Amino acid sequence: MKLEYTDEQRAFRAEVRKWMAENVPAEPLASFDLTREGFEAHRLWERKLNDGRWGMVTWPEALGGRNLDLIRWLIFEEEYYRAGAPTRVNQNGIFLLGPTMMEFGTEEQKSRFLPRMAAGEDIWAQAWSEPGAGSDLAGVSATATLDGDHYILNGQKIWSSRAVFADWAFGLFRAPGSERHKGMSLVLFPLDAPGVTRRPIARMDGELVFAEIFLDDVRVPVANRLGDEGQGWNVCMATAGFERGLLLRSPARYQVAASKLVALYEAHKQDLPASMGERVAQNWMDAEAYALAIYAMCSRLNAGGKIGPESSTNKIFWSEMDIAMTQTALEILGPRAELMPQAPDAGDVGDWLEDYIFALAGPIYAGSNEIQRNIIAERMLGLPRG
Amino acid sequence: MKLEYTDEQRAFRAEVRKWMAENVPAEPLASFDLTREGFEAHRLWERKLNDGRWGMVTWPEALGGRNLDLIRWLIFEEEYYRAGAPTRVNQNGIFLLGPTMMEFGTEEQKSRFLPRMAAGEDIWAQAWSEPGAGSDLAGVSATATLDGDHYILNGQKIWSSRAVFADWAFGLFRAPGSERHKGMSLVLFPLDAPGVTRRPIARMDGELVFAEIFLDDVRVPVANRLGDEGQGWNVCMATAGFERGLLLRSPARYQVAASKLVALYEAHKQDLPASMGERVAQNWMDAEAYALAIYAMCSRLNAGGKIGPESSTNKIFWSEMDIAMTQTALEILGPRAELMPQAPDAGDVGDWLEDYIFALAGPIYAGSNEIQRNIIAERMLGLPRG
Amino acid sequence: MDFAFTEDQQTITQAARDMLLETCTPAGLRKMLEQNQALDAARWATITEMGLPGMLAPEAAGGLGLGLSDFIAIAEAAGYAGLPEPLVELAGVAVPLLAEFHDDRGWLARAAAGEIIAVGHAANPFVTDADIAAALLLGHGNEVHLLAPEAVVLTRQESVDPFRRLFRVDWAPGPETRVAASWGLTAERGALFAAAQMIGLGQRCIDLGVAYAKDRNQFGKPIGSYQAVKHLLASAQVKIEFARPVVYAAAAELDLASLPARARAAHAKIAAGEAADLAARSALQVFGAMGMTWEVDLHFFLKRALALKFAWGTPALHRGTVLSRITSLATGPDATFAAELAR
Amino acid sequence: MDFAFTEDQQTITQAARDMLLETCTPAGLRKMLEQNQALDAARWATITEMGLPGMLAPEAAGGLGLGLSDFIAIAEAAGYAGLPEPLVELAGVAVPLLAEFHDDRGWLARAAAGEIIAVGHAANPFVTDADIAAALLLGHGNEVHLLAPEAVVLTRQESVDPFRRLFRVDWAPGPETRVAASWGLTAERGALFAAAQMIGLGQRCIDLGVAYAKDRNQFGKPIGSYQAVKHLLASAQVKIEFARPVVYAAAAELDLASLPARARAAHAKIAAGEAADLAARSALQVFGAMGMTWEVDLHFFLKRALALKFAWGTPALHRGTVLSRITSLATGPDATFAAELAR
Repeated sequence: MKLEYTDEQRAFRAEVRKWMAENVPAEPLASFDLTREGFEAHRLWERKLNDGRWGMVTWPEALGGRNLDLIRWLIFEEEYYRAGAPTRVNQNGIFLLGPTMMEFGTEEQKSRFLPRMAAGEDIWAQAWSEPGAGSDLAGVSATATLDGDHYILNGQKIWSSRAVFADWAFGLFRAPGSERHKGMSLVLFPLDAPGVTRRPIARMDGELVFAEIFLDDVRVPVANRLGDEGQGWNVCMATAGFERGLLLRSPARYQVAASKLVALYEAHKQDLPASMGERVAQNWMDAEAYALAIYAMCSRLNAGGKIGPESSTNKIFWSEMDIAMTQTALEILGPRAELMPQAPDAGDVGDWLEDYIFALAGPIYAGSNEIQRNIIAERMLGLPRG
Repeated sequence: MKLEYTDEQRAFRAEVRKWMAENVPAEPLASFDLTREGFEAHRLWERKLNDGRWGMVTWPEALGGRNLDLIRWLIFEEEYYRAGAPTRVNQNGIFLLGPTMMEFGTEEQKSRFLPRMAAGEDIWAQAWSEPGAGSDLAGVSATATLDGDHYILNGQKIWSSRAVFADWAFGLFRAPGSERHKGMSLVLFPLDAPGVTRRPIARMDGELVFAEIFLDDVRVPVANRLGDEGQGWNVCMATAGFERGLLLRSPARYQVAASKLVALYEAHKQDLPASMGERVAQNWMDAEAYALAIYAMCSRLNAGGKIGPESSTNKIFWSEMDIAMTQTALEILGPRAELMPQAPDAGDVGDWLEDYIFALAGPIYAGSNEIQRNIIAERMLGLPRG
Repeated sequence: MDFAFTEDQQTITQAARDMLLETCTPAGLRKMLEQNQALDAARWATITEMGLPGMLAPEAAGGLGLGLSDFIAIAEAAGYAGLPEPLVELAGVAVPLLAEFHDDRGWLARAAAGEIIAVGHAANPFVTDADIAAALLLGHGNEVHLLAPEAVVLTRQESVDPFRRLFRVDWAPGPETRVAASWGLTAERGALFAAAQMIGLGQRCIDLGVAYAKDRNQFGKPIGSYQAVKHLLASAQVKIEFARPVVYAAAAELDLASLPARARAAHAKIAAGEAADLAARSALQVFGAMGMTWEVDLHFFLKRALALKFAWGTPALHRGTVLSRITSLATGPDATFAAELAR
Repeated sequence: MDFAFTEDQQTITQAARDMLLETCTPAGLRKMLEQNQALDAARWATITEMGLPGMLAPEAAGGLGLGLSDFIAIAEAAGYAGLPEPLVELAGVAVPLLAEFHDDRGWLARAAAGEIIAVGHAANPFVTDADIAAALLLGHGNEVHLLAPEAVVLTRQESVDPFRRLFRVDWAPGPETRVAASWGLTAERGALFAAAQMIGLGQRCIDLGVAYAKDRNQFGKPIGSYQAVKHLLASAQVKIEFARPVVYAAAAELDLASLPARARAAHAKIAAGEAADLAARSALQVFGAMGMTWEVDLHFFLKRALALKFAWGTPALHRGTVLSRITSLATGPDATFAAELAR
């Protein structure tokens, strides 16, 4: 137990900080969801990261990574968020599919997909959920029908973030006639393939941040299947572990938000009740607790441990913290909380409202918190299944 | 909608207040759970109430009541709690069994039991739960076997408050071989009958506030059955409605507690963070909200309405309010919160700790809050049964 | 003591509620947005014909001469329907204020007849519906000034709720615009009727969630049969059940203008805001990702609730009022009703 | 940067934990109460033989010369076991304080060898275990005084937790009793180790609740198969999971004595107190009425958690420390660790 960085770790932080200071765009990039231009600007940023070997620091050096341990990954993320660097347009690829492919992919798949993913040449979307299969992912009905050395994909996928402009997607499909967890395969398909139609879905605030994908006799080679035939559920669960557990939710993100919240409180505290300070302190403590828990988890993983059902505790904690934190900000803003950032008198409302709306999705996506609590109860505590 | 008492209602309040001022014992009575003396002192208080026709003001005049509407009942309760009058040792009788008997009892039963109940001559205990049947009351296994014009009662009952010194009990029994909601009867039995054994159960703080009742071939006449043979479940549910809905939980009790909490806060506020005032304000608001909701409910009932599943919303609200309120008191007391009232330096800790421990039972008894939420979801909101 | 609506009250509320639910549908709301309409002229005509804007105006001004209790459940129904037109603000806030003026310059009768009067009170940084107002009541220090639309400059401030038409109003006070020395109970009436709307909004969110939970299947059965979903919605319903009577009581008591009456309105605003917030978030959780979309109607109600929670005084401000009531006046079971404390 | 216990730490913790769980059973606790024992002599002898009281004492005083991180998980295990003897207060609070004295008058070695030293710090109104102490460290203004049992008068103050032996201590300071000018980090160490015990207490409550939920049937199946019961216990476990690392971090950082280090200890105390409270109440709800009884073991842990929540500084006090840390020093992802902020 030594809660102090080594000199090497400190030097690494300085290196990241210097690179970010020199490279992070001064102005925020345009949204990657709204326009092709914004999307391509983010792709360029992925390329720039990759050129500096900052694309995915935990990846092997041969793939443009630095083969770093998770503590350095945390330091990298801390500096990334501290610098206000752009959101990773390829997070579905580098954080979810990449690690899954390293575990389950063939050598051919790794060399075909990973370097292009790292370089931002392929931007990936996720195609798991379906209108009839949300929390119950084993209820997917989209099919992959074997036809020689090809699959014919049919069905509808939903909640595919980035899918409107992305290049590739990975999705869960089932053999016709198979049921529930059996007979599923994880299949990769290009989003510009014949038979693929993409439609953006508007969020409640009008932002287009999700998409639907319709698949109508889409042909892809069998070599695009990740993992064995019929093993899609297991592969998918491994990916879900990455999603809710760690990689998509680095603590730095919440610590930056907590710092902003402290600043917001300081700016308005003369008009606020004393209890608001206690709420802000609680939000900050939560962000710290999350960071400490992740540092402890990364220390354990570095020593050879595995992520287990505690990734479900992470998911519940960050999603509830995110709501609590953004709610405090709205309380501080009071009657200005309802303002959109473009309102002429928005002042310092910033993105808190959008962050709140996004936070409201936290207990829903990546496995609803109800499902996560079931997992904790059954797999951590050993309670009987319903 | 007129939130103002009539002159008659005000005069009634004055009358109650005067009587209480003249009659409420200056010193609190000894516990009715610990000693026969304390129990009998409370019985005397019941007699005194009955002598003044204050035993149960909503009962018919022929039974020693005043036939008052529910608004006057609320006023009576307000003055009762305001005066710090003793807890009703016969609450199982007058608040639960009494109304049930008026609805389901024969004329013979009414004249045999109600006047004695009103006069405190019979103090009643409840004998519903069993060690294997708590939230699942339909799981009771104690039996009433018909033998000519008698029942032979066998089994074990638990959580029977007052049973150690009470005279009579009413309990749920089933015909041998019957299952679940069918074949149950509500049977009244004297607690000094041959074959009845009573054992006090210690609460976590050492107080003896519950009892177990063991029944070993206890013979009671069939005339002691309340309601029809096999209709025990329906009779019992009516009683449970009284229990969780209204009669046992008059708002005055919480309003008196909220007032005490305000006083406790005022006495200590120089040492407390500002947020404690907001917590106290919240607790007070909850007690007011409960009172207003009950006034609204009583107005509706006076106009001929019925209590429905909203009694479940009452039960959840008062039980959670009670915990929140007593928790605030413990927070104010801080490191003195753990003191027992007999500690020499207890100062003004009062009964808050015991009240807190009692409050912790609130979400459990009279149908756990989990069961109440099921009822609200299924009967108020119309969601499908599990 | 009678904590129930009279038959007359129930009749007029039911008529208003039926009309609002029939004319104001989510599909209709979507159409208004597409066509960038601030007001549905046909509905507003019906509202006006029913005499709703003038309910609280004296009969001499063409009103119905009724009180806050008569209008409170209609405000709740307006929330339930997600009504975009400023009926509640006009009938519940502007009209009672105009009725208090020594000289209303004829505006009370015009308001009672359905002309929209925007109210710029200091509790709110912006003025709602200023662009469709026939006149504006604006604050200068404690004073109330009455301005013609031509005499002000409006800057639209986009709200997350597209039906909340917020404006910064630039204007200059003068001796001729001054109509009253103070706002009276305007802030409290604003808070009270915002609370009533939030009760309606919260109940609508629960009802939408319940309907979806009955319909949507996961793991082979309706999600509404899972205890986790049931308990989410049941807990929200409990919050509503214990906020609604506070709102009704506040309506019955507010005209007393005493600290207990004002604290009740504050309590109503806090409790209704929390209930609506919990109901909206619980319903959203039930809808899952669908609830996050523009396609599902839930957001109309969720966003209105979010905005109203902070309008007409923040929860923190109202908590302060409650705290001063309990620390300066009697509490306890004989101190529940403001009318009794005023004796 | 390594946020994991070393192998040595794991070994000694495991040995201590095994010993505590084996020797300190609920049945044993009941027996001690029946016999009115303050201390189980055999267990205390084992504890002393293992060197636990002197873990944080320097080797020169017969201790093991270890640090707070080495003892923190043992304090957690003491909470889990519901240990009635004052091991945590002795090893974690009294010994480090004695070790800071210019002249400990031989008491450090005696404490390290298992003689009980009661600590009367101003954070607590009463002194625990004063009746079985070989000496008492008491406060006079900021000063620390060392008193012999004969020189004080004790008045027992009954706690809801019968194993919490609280006393008012009446005594008179003199030049000869004064041993130090200040208490150093005593209050923070007290809070830290109370937090560690509460993590153990909370986890024990959850484990008891889980065991009962597997066993108890209602409506034909184990109550632990109902979502409502599952989610109660799962939510409590989440609280524990995000309080425990804070406690461990506080142990690793406290010796820095900086504001970030003290704020971490404050955070640990708040978070562990809330986690233990939620765990205890959730387990109680699972046990139902049985959990309210003296017969079921849950109350031993629930009552200890209740008492420790307010010992060594109330949540309100600790929140104040956290607030002053975040408003006076840097926050953010590069400001997590106290050691880095001290550079």
